[in-house]
Amino acid sequence: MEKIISIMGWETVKTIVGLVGVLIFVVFNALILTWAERKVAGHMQRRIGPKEVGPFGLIQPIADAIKLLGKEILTPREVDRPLYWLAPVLIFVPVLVSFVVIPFDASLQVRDMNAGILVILAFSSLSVLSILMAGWGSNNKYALIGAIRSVAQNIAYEIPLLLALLPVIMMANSFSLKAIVEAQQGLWFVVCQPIAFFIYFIAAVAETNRTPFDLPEAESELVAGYHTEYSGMRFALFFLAEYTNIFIVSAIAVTFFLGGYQGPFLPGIVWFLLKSYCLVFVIIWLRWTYPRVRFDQLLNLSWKALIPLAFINLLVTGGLLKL
Amino acid sequence: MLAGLGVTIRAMFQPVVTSQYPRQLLAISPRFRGHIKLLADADNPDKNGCIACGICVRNCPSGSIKDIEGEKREGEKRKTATSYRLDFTTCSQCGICVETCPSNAIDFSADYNPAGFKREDFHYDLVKEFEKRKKSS
Amino acid sequence: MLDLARANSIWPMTFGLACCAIEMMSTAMSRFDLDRFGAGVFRATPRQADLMIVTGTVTRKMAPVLTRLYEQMPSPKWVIAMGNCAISGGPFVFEGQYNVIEGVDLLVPVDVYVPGCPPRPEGLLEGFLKLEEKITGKRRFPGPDSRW
Amino acid sequence: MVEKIKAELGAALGGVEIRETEYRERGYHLSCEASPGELLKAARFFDECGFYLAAIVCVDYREYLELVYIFANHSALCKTKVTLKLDPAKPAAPTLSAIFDCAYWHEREIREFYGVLFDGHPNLTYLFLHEGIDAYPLRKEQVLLADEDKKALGAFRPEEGEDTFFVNLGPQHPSTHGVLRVVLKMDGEYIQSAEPVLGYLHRMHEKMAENRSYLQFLPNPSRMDYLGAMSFNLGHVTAVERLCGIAVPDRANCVRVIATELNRISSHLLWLGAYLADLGALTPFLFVFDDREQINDVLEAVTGSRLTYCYFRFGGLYNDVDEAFIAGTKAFIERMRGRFGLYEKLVGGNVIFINRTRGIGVIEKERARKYAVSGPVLRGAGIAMDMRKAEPCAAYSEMDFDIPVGTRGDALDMYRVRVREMGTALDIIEQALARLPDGPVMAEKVPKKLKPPKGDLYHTVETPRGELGIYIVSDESDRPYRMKWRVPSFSNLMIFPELARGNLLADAVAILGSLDLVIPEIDR
Repeated sequence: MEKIISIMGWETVKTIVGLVGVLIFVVFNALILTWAERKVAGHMQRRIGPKEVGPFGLIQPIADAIKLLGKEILTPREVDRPLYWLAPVLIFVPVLVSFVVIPFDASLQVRDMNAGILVILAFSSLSVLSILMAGWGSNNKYALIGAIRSVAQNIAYEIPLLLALLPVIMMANSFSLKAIVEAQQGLWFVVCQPIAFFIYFIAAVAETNRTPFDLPEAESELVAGYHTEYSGMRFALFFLAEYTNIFIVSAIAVTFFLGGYQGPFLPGIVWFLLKSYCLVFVIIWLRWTYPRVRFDQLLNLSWKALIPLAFINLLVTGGLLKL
Repeated sequence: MLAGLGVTIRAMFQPVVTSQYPRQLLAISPRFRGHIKLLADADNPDKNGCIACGICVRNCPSGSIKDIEGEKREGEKRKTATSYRLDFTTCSQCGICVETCPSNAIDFSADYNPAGFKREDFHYDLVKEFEKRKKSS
Repeated sequence: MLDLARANSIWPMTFGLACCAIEMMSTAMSRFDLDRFGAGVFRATPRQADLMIVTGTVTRKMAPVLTRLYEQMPSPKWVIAMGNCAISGGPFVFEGQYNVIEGVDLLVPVDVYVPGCPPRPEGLLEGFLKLEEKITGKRRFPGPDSRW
Repeated sequence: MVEKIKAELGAALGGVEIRETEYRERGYHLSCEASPGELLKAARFFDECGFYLAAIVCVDYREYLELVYIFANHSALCKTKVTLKLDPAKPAAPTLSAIFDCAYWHEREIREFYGVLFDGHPNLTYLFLHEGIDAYPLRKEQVLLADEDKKALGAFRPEEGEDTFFVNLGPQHPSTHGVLRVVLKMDGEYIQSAEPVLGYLHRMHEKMAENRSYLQFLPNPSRMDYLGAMSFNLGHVTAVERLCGIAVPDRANCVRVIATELNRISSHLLWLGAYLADLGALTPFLFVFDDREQINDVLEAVTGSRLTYCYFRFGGLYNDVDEAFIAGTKAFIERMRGRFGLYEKLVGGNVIFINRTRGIGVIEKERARKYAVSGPVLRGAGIAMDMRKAEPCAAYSEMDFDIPVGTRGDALDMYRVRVREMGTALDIIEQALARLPDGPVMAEKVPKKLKPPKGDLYHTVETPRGELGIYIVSDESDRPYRMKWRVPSFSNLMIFPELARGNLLADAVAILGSLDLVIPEIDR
């Protein structure tokens, strides 16, 4: 062990161990979230949700995963093979990278980069690429429309997302996520930046393609959107990425606005996960309450409402800080 | 907007309305129209009440009832069915046979959850089923 | 193990044809809650579904579509014929009929038959349990009470 | 009104004999036999008078084919039957599609089923049937399709242009609630044209009707429209009772009203849930099913079935209601009144929902008339027309209720009309419960074999989706000679291509949903 450390250097080993940990966490998180989503949805609809598979249906997501693994690997005849194969793999990269910089606790962070948030934002834009690849490669009209919608939507909502985070960065004077958390020692940024939080949250829901902004996979219009032609394990990867993304946007929200891992009595990681899953719950809650917006309304909301609002908020923050 | 969220969160803490089949069974209404069965004769509970007249065969909209045969036993005025075949897979559970039966020998069973691996599982011989029921009771 | 997982995670395709589709929906709804068995994830695309529930009459015009959808599903896949129309053409079979397929098993292999017109949701649930029985080889739940 | 139309129509046609008929027996007030030229004149006359074309029926009398046109009016009760005789060897008639838009669809149907050629019709291609069928199905004697007929019928082929492509909405598609296929010609996300392709669930009900006795046809109507099974059942039995002159006891009539209205609520509830599911909200779908289960419990306890009730019989009911039914219905009314507020909070007051539906799929009054739409769609367009008021059957004439109408004719109005209609249905049930008389539920002298006197009848009832017209021709046998079902969903679907044109794909789904289509009813 010491030999390995001495050869590769402490930092590298830490990163590798961290990555493995992240992988495990990603899978675990997706399992928990699918179960929680079905359970929450069930109770909101006054039914039980998964129950018969394991105690409280807890084994349900594992059964789903094993089943998806065991499905026939099916490649439709008319797809563009390289794109079709690459897309589900590629959607996973940004997800993993994002985890590297998120501070779960004061000491629990794979790598604290001083440009942490930039890494996340840069890589999360990549997921658009893989969705586009999936849509284009599937050679299916529904998938293509879904992909195009997704691109337009992600680009439109990336801007308010970024603009909502900027005031916080200005206030914390750092791009490092850890520094931002530390800056909220006394007061959470959500208190002085409620508008930014609000904008960020809406944009985040839109970024993760969740109802009421789930147009790329609008079931009643586009069957299943960009992953219409995907089955078995490849579909599972999309599924996994979707749920991980939900967690990531919640985690960033917690880091930026809700004081990250800080909190009394309990250890930091507990606080962090607690806050994150609360936000995840809100996202699930929204999904099971609201209908879907229309495409033009979606873009209008971003370009005509959220972006100007975010700009004004940014200006006001800048002005106040200067004073 | 927010009112909608209130509705769903309240629903979340209300008790569920699920009836957990097969662990809990709903009460099936006595008038439930399942497939049909033969009833016992009013005077003689040992034999079925069907007199093999064939009215139900003629009236059935989809020809689900077939091959009714009967025999006249000694000392009896009317025939008794020895074979009564129902193809439940074409039945529409309308109840015309029950209504038109002159000897009131047909009634709906409360068999509410049939499922099987073959089509032929649901081709019943009601006389045989009647005998089976008689034995088991 | 794999069979157990498969049997407990049967994702049906939303494939409503006629009257029975309403009862299929009822089965998925609060009162009967198909999701208890992990089967409540209705997928709109055949690529992600494990089970096709044929709920209603299959006409000759629909038959090619149905076979194509079945072929698009990745194996292992199952079919439940729900309702008398799907099993045998039901009440719509008569002499001189020109448009109804007399049983969906003439088109695709059917695993479980649920008769009725329409079957009660319990019938469909029982069909799911029968399917589980078929996949795993044993029955996990209390047996069906026959109420002749 | 009838006198006036008789005189004016007579003047417009010049010399054609216009007979006054007994409305109570026939379901229409005036009838006349026209030549092709006179038919066109008559159609133009009715168009100018603000009538709508309720139905076109073709009847094969072996020696000749007869086209029956029923014209009716939204504001006053005045129905006219115009008939046109055709040569069975080479049937041809002028098209009315230029005058009444709905004729375009009825004529396509008749072309397929009888082989009647309509001169000047723009698109006589397959609508219900397909290449695999060799003969005209509804002709009394087998008439095979000639090769050129098949070719002409199969001429519809979608062609993609440079900037456009086609999207098939259906036949297996989550938003079509069944097996409707709409071929959408798209320019990006915008729809250039929409072409419904029907018949994926064509179950030959009309053919079956001719092959069965009246009694044996009883289970079929509930299968046509499984959501409004009671209304279709009601339409069928009241039509046959009217034809045979059977009087139904009061109690049965009252129960019929209660059962039909309960079923109407359950149908509207399902529409509400399915519509919201189309728009992406799934939870209301489960909430409405919760309410529906309450109705099902009440109805199952008395009818024995959850969906295809088949409860009304000629002359009365299948069986009597009991105290438990009355108590259950009262409890349901109580519960349902409280649920409206919840739906208003969850759906009606939601900004996203309002934005998705306001101004979408607007139907003007004039267009509604040209397409002969009916039911909540027509009332949403602002025309207060309800067959329960206009031509009451059962005990509807004794009920006091108002007809909710919309103001803009958009999808939001359809929603509001349907929700308010649930409220009026509750009122009707309460009134019917209050005056539920004692007595038998079955008329005394109903013959085992019904053999109605010779003649025809056009009978209408209001189903949850609109005007159901049943045209029966009796030849004194125990089977109907011809039984045509003028179904509301078919008429409501006709308007869809025009509404969808130029809209977004997402709007098309919203519009299609707002029309509340039940596909087996369209396909029959």
